[in-house]
Amino acid sequence: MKLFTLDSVCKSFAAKTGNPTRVLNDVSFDVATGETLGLVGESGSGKSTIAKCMLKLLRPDSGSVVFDGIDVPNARGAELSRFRREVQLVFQDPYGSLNPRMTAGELIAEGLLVHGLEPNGAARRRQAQHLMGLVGLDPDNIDRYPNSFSGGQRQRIAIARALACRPRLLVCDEPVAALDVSVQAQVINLLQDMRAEFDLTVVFIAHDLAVVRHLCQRIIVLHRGEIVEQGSREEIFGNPRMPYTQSLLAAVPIPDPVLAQRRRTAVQEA
Amino acid sequence: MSLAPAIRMRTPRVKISFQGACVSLLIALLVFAALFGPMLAPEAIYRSDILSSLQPPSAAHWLGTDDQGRDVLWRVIVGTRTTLLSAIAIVTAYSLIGVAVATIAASGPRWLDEALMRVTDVGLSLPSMIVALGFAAALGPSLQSAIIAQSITGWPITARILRNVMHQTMEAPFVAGAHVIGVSRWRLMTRHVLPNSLDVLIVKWTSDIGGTVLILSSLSFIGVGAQPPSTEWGAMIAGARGYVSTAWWTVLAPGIALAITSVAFGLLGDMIQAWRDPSLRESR
Amino acid sequence: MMMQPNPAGRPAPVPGEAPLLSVDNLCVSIRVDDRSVNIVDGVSFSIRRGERVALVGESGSGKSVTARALMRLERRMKATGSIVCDGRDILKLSDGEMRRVRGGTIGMVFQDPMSFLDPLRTIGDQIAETLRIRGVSRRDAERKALHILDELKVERAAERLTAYPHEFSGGMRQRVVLAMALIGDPRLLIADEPTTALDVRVQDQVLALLDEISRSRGLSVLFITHDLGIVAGFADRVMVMYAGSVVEDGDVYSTFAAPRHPYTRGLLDAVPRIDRDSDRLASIRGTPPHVFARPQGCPFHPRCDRAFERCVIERPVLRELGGMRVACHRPEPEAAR
Amino acid sequence: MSRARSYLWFFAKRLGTVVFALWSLGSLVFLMIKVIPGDEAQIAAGPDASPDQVALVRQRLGLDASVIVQYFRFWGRLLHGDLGTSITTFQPVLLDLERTLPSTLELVVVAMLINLSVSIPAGLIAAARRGGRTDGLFRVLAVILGGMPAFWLALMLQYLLAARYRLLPISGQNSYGMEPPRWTGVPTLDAIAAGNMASLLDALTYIVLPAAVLAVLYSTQIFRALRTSLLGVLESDFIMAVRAKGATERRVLIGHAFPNSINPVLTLAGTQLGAMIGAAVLVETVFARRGIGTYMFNAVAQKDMYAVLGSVLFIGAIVCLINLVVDVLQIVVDPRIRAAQFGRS
Repeated sequence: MKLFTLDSVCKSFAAKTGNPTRVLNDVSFDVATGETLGLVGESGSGKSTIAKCMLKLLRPDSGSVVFDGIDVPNARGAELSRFRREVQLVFQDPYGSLNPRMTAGELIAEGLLVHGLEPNGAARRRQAQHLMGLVGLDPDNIDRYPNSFSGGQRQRIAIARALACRPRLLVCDEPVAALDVSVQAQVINLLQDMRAEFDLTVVFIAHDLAVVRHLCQRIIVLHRGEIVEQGSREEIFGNPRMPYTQSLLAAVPIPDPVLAQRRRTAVQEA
Repeated sequence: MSLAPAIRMRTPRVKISFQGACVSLLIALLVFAALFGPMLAPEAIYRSDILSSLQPPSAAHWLGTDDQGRDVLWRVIVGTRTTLLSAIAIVTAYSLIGVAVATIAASGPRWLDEALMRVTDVGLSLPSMIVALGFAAALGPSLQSAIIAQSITGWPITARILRNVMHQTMEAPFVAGAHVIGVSRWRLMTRHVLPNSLDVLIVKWTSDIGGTVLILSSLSFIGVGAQPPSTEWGAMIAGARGYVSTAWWTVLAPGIALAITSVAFGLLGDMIQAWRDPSLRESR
Repeated sequence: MMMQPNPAGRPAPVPGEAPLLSVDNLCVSIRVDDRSVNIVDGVSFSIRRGERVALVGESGSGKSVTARALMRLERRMKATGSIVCDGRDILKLSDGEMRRVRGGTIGMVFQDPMSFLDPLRTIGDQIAETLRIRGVSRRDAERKALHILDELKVERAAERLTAYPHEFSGGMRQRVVLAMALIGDPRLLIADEPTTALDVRVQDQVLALLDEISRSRGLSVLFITHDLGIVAGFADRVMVMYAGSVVEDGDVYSTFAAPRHPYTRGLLDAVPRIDRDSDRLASIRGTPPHVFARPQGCPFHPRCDRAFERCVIERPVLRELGGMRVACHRPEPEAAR
Repeated sequence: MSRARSYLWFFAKRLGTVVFALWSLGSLVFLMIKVIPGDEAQIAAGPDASPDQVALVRQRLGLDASVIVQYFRFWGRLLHGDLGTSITTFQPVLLDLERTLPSTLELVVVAMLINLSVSIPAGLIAAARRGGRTDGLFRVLAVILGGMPAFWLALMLQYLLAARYRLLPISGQNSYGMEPPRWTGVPTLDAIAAGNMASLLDALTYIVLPAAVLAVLYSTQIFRALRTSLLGVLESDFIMAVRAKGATERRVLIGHAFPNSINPVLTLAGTQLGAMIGAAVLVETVFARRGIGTYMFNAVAQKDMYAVLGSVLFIGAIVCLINLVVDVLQIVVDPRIRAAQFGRS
């Protein structure tokens, strides 16, 4: 079943001089209920712009964005409210993505408050504490401000905040790119657990193909605002058809000196 | 790399504690003088006593007497209230205008933002002291005129800075995050954007008091503000300027009071900035 | 050159030859309030001529500070110990002598090429500056700059010399930064996360270039990175840093095959791999400690599954262990995997 | 859009802002005239005028027309350069201003030169010795000097240096009999033009104190701005890269850090020019220089409203034009701003 549909989405940004730059060119894809879809591409591929269009942070110039029957760019009132409840976002930057003037508890419970899901303050607090426990944070830290948490812990807060409204779709925009290797693994594992726990559909945006391979069942490769190739994990990583995808995969370093050496000799021979 | 902010946030604290002590002391003195000065002052400073005019500093009159024989030190102390109250009134008035303009510009439609900023540009490009001088002269020379004139002309810088900061804040990822979670426009502005933008206003409000005190006294000196018998410091200097060469103390004292006030509030602003700046704050 | 690349591509050690760089008990400290905090805490290692060593660590491990200390670029920090490079102790040189080492004996490449270029000067100017400082004439310096850009496979190099940094792409900028470091003909190149800000394909190109140049010039390289993939592909030897000290040091093949320090082991297991599917990543619990809050004893013990009482009390020193150096009271078994 | 066209567009926009500013200023002045308490005609006719005379004046000044008509007439007069007539000098205000402007400009230009030649070296030294004693001393000085009211400093220094120790003349622009033949109206320039060294030296002794006093506040601002800017730039990555090339600290500071720090300083100096013209009013008054400031001061004292408001308008217009020039200069200096505004070359 299709949960999210993008059809021929185009987006351009005005440039100071010259013609507007086109960041998305005729992008179409579906997100099926329950799947984890990876969007990969280098900087300038348009992957973050897609995320913004999907989340109604940007309005596409043309094309349609539909979530479960909601026309996203034109959603208003009750429809918009449902959209905001059911689609959530986890950002890259664990430092800028949490309001520094709100406590962990306020941040996590904000969704419950603004959607009127839990009008009782004490109950909201209990739920926030429960969520903190769920994402591996000490619930006793509920009244602390974001800057007293480490990068990985903030990302856990961000995940708890996104999950508070029990969303159906989670968009993750480079959620682990800014984290240390040892912490990155924790957050990836947490995302996997939460996906199962909350029965989530996930759109995972990243430049790190290894992480995408690990997490996603289906992958879309983007390049300069266009979809180059899409397919299952097996197709993309086992048998990439497009030269761009091949070059991208060939460039990813492998943490194994023997394989790296083998690959280097292969390139030199070719 | 993650280290750099950690280092910066720790080092200034030591310096602040020394500077802070001095500044707090000065501010406390000023506030005390403003609150209690007029109550404690001897009644004689309001009457002229030509016989004891222009006396040099002595045990009876620590900073001497002026041309009317009034104690200079007491007049300076009494003048604190006028000066501080006026400056606070001015800065508060134009800060409110500035906040209103900035908020409308930052949250309103693009064309309104553009229009308001063009108007602000104009305000910025005009020399505020000259315009204030014109206004004050037109309203008739008095302290009130000077206050009104400065209130009208002071807001553009505040509006511009605050609007830019609010725009910056609105670009922050957490504002997009609040959008996505579905907060209302009102909550977005009041809970997310404003609290993270007002630091700059607090800092500016504080340090502007120092500058405002100087302009206010300048206007009085030139004759469009408070008029001579007043204890406003600028007016005192204007009244005493004829006696510089015979009685330098009559000019010295109010000038030093002005300098202390402006330095103290300027430094207080710096300190608040160092204290409130999130990048300077400790992460734990 | 004296060394022959062995089949695996790394130079064979020449017995008795003095290393190009040897660092002994390097401590770098910073004054905070009234106490001094060691950011780098007793690091010792050496780099042979032509050897490529990777220094791996997470944020706060002190890897960048170590690199900069080698050039005495951390001006507000105090370094003790000894850094002998090409027979001279860096820490004992006068400022004037140190300046001749910078850009001369040691060249340095940085992480984000845009922020490491002066936005107001032309590329040619900035590359030539290293030589201009040493009294080379403008014409000669510019000719050399052109030459080096050619060596780095920059197309239309002559036109590029008069361009400004903002007119370049990320990969081109990194080549410019590389040219700035190489034009003084250094013996040692310190590369501080030089590809972290780049896209994978550009990163691959820059790495290949660095590989080729270091080989052809017989250059020693100290490569600072957090990416274990880059280490495996580029370095001969890897040193792992944690909380200010080197916890493991060994050649890449043995280290990646069988890491002896639990932290190295944990890092290797925590990285998702492009070349195989995995269900779940092994992760290290907790977070790397902040510089100001490093634990007593072994700094890794709060996150370590193998820790026992001794780890809490006594900080392990780096010791020889089967051809590698490991700082651990209870290292992983030799053939762990 | 082509580069030339984007340049043109930029200048058009800036010019538009200036025109808008001048229009606002003019309207403000009109508003000021209207808020003056009391009957304008009565004031113009004098306190002793009979009702008939007042009525006549009202008619002659066009005050019987509607405010809107008056507003347009006001602009009509302004565009013809008519700023009204002074009731003290009995001359057109514009003529008075033209006569007094050179002296003010001289003061401001000399003050700006003093300002920059003190604050920039001080800023460089302080940044180079960050945290050291010199740095500390300069910063304390900047704080203290920055808090001093200019008119008070003028009075005190005038008393000390001129009246008490007689190192410098007390007030005025030239000694008696030393005036160079008037050509530009700027004493120093006229002396140079006349080739009269004695006269030039004389004029310089008269200007140095007022200009220095005027420069004090502004040089502390430039000092602080430059120091902050330099410290920021010195922390930036590319400075480390320059050091890694083996550059001397001198080269780092002068060759790389300074050019990259100068932008905010230029912006500030530009806005200062305007503010300095405003503050010159205070300094001129104390030193009795024949500039716009003294003219305004006298006008305020005499309640000569047309002269006051004419001066406001005039100074405002000059400041607007200076701002325009500074904007343009900045574009010329910095390739980054150029690139941001007009695209890559």
